Amino acid sequence: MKLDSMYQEVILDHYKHPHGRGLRDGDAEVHHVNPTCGDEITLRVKYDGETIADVSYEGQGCSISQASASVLNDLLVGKELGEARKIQETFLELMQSKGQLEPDDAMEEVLEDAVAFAGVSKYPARVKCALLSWMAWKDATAQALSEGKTA
Amino acid sequence: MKLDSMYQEVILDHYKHPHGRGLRDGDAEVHHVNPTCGDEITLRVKYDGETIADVSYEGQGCSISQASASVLNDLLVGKELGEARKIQETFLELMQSKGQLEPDDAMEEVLEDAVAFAGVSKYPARVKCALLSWMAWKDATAQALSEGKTA
Amino acid sequence: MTDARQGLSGLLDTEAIRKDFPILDRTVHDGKKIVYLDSAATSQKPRQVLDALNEYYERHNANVHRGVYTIAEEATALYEGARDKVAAFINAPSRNEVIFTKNASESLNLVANMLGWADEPYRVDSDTEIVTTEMEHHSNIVPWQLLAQRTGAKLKWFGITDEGRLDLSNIDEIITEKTKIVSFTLVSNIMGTHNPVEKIIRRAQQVGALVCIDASQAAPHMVLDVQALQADFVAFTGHKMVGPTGIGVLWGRQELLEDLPPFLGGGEMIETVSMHSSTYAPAPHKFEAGTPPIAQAVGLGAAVDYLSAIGMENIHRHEQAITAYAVKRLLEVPDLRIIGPATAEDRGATISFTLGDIHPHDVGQVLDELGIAVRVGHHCARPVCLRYGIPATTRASFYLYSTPAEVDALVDGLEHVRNFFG
Amino acid sequence: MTDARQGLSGLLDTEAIRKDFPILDRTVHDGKKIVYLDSAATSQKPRQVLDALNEYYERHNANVHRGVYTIAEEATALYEGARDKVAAFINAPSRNEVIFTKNASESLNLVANMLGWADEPYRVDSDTEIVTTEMEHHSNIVPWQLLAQRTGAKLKWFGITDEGRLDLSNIDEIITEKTKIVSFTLVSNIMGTHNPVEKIIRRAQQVGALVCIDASQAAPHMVLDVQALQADFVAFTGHKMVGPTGIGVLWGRQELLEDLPPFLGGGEMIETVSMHSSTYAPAPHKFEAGTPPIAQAVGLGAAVDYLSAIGMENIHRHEQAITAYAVKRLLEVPDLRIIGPATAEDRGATISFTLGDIHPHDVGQVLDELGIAVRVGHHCARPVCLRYGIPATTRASFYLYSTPAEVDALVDGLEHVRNFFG
Ligand SMILES: Cc1ncc(COP(=O)(O)O)c(C=O)c1O
Ligand SMILES: Cc1ncc(COP(=O)(O)O)c(C=O)c1O
Repeated sequence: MKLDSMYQEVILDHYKHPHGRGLRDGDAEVHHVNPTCGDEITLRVKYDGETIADVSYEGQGCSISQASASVLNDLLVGKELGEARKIQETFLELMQSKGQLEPDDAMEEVLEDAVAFAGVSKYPARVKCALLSWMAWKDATAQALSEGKTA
Repeated sequence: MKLDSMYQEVILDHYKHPHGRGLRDGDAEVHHVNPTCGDEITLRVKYDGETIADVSYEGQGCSISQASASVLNDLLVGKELGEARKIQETFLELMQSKGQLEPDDAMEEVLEDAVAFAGVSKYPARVKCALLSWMAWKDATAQALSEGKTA
Repeated sequence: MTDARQGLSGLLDTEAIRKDFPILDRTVHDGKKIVYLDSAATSQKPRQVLDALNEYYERHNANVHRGVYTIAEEATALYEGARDKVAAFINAPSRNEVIFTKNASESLNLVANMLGWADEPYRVDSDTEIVTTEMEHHSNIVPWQLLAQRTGAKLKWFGITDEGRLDLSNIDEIITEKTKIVSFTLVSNIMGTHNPVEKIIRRAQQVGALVCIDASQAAPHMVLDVQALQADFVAFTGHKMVGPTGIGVLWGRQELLEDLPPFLGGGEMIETVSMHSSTYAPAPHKFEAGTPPIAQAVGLGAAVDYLSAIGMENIHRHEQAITAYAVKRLLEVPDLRIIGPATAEDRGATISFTLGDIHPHDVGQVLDELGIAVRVGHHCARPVCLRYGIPATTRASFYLYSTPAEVDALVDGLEHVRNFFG
Repeated sequence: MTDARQGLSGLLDTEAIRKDFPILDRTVHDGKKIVYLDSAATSQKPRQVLDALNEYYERHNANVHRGVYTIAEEATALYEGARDKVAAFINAPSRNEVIFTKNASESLNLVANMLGWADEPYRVDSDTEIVTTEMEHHSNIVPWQLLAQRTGAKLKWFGITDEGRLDLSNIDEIITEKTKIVSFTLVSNIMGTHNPVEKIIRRAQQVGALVCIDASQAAPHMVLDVQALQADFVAFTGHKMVGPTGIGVLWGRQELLEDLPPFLGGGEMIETVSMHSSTYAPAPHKFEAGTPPIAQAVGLGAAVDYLSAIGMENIHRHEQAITAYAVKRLLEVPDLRIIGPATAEDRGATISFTLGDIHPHDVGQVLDELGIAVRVGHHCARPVCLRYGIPATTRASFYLYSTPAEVDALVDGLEHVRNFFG
């Protein structure tokens, strides 16, 4: 069944047991919505110099957007900003691939659990769900940087 | 040729040699335009009690609208208001007949030269041309009456 | 087939009707025939409407109102003929009260803008109030918010009860002497609620406020009689009533259309133009700037013919039967909660629901895999979702081509969804 | 065939092209094939565009942007794909700068209204001036008159020379530090004049005024490159470029579209809505309230594909050849006076003329009897008629399917007209 390519076991796991959910102290907070479906996320980033000390979030949305935020938390917390950016860009590339991109080993190493979203990229309406938290993270990071709270 | 049913000899004659054209003294003046084609007429009515003493006009437009004003002048000047109204209504009926109405003797007696416009009624875009001066006359008369200049 | 389907009466001959709609033969996902349950978003189009469009473009296409040549006269007759058809369909006292717009949203914005630029007694300004409801489609909220911002007028609204009905208990406080306009939907696009027009109109008339009715979800489904409604404006949209996209209607009372100022300026809406000043054509042309949606009006005329031939009462009866059946069957699904009236009374054939804590997006995605097309999200009626504290709903909506078997397919599909996320 | 036709070069293979346009086989008045010379009013539609419409309705019709089911995703991809095609057609830097409207008139009203509601530095108010020209279509006059009335701004305009060109001799007095917006037509719909963009843009940029170009008569006929034009807004309309009725385009510079306020409110244009306030989606959606003209956008996409396959340079060359031939032949007709440029230089394929004192209505009527469709009247550009002291003109306009033989038919027809009224 084609559906299984979207709803990978990993994704359903993250959805049912999200990692790092809840709002904690942060340097910057953003609120993003997906106007086409009403998914919402409030996301905070906390930096310790160049290191991502925490990404905390609260929101409502479908399994894809919720699982994606959970995976983001897993992947980015503890990383250096430069590396995090690379992960974000790789995830974006994968999501915009319209199902044409078969993740290779290198990509898998960067994205870990997030490669499970490869199947989602075939569904244009859901790509935005998967990207919601990642766009929020990017935005929050830009705010934190411009407020000079990090290096 | 079908065109000849529109451009009756009588119509072309009135067009080339319009009767009563020019603006003279009146009790009321109106300016009507046909927004779809830009035909314009300025028309004045003068009443002598219930009698139409004069209908004078100036304007620009196609053969149909010009001839129609000329015929109107012919038909209405000198008539009692009640009779003039009947003529106007009969002409309106003819013009709205979409070419379905074959003027009978009674109609011909009322409309005289104006029966020549029967062929125009087949051409929706031209019906407004033919009616322009008649609508202006009706409007001017209403104004003259409301200003109490006639009985 | 379930037993429940046995007793259904009032159904249309959907087998015959469905033959008119080419898209209903469409298959998706390896040969699954589509089960189209999203007619509240847009309806499908019968062959007759597509034929009218093709015939127009292949034989009569010309710009309207200004040509003396044959096909221009034909195009004008077809376009204005469509106005006659729509006027008859809604029982308008005069064809000149029917304005063609691009969609219901434009129709509603047109009313809001006319009132913003109007002279007294219609003028909306900072001393006046605008009334709408919490149940509206965004297209009947945002134009009034914009008008309120631009003029300083105050925006007020009726709330919704737990059962998905308008809460009119405080009607005398909401609609007051200051109210200039009350605009509300006849049938909710998210909950299907059919609202009580008379009570609102009576109060509005008492205080001398104008009334605008958003009939976007009513015109396709029931007899719409603007004289019986007694409103001042009625808006609806072609694509939801088996017509083309790109065409909407605003009906307005003739005296109002005469008194109110134009909105968009341009060709077609003028009487005479000079660089220094312009005068405007009488309604409806005053409100139709530029080349109108000619083919789309012709298509809407064909749509109205199609619906009338089947009969709006018959369509309504069919939908009532389907709705009663759907409500009954949906309530059998565990964890399913209907948002809005949970009975078949005073409601249209649109049913929103939640399914446990499975997000509607996920519900919709799994149903799609089965060929079932439902809408998920806030349905351009986010205040309703806020009201019930839910992020979104799954919405199934039915029309003249919908069948009880499609209701069954939906119910089976929902079982499948529950298992998938169980 | 006249000798003059021998030397014509640069013509398209009209025999092949005409096969794509079903209506060109139409006959009127007892079997006379139509000679369609009214493409400036609206163009005819090729089979390819009609096929795209049918294919959309028969296989993919659904409301866009909000569905997770298959045909909704297809409809969205088709609609947004049409935006890509149009963006490429006009060389827009970004697809998000392409707004779909219902026609060029709405596009122009959209600009006028955005500026009326804008904050500084764009805001048009009673201290500012608006500039247009005497050569405009009513759709580029009346929106600015309305804006001037509503805001108290002053409306100024460029006049026209005896030769039908813009009189820019007083450009520094017309466009001043007070000017907020200069809006003018690239090609005149009544005289065919192709206006000098650069000179106007340079002056506007000097004083910091925005520039809006009405490209309704340009987009169908020549390469339209919004980056090369350097304007801030460019408006055009689908039905004149072999596309369907009911669709127009406004291109605007991205920063402006971000800064300027929305115009119509409703579904599709919002980010989030509550009863208390709403926020808006980014452009282009911010300016597309309600269900868009989906099928019409798809049809316009097919139109753009059709034109591009033939090549806009080739179309332009064809029309230049036809125009040169037509000007030459028309000037052979006794008593014929061309209103506008009487040469083929810097002009489009639209030629207005008077014929002695025979009224254009009568000219058009007699030509129709011969199957020849020309437009008569003021062509929604009454100030031009006032300028030349004439009530109306007869206008012949040509397009990619027009042939020299049709020019000959027109010239012969005019002889017939002269005899009829002689
Ligand atoms: C130069 C020009 N501008 C604007 C328009 C208006 O286009 P539309 O009627 O499609 O709004 C036209 C055509 O009618 C035109 O020729
Ligand atoms: C109740 C209601 N009002 C208004 C609209 C807006 O209609 P349109 O999108 O055609 O402008 C819709 C549908 O989208 C609706 O359901």
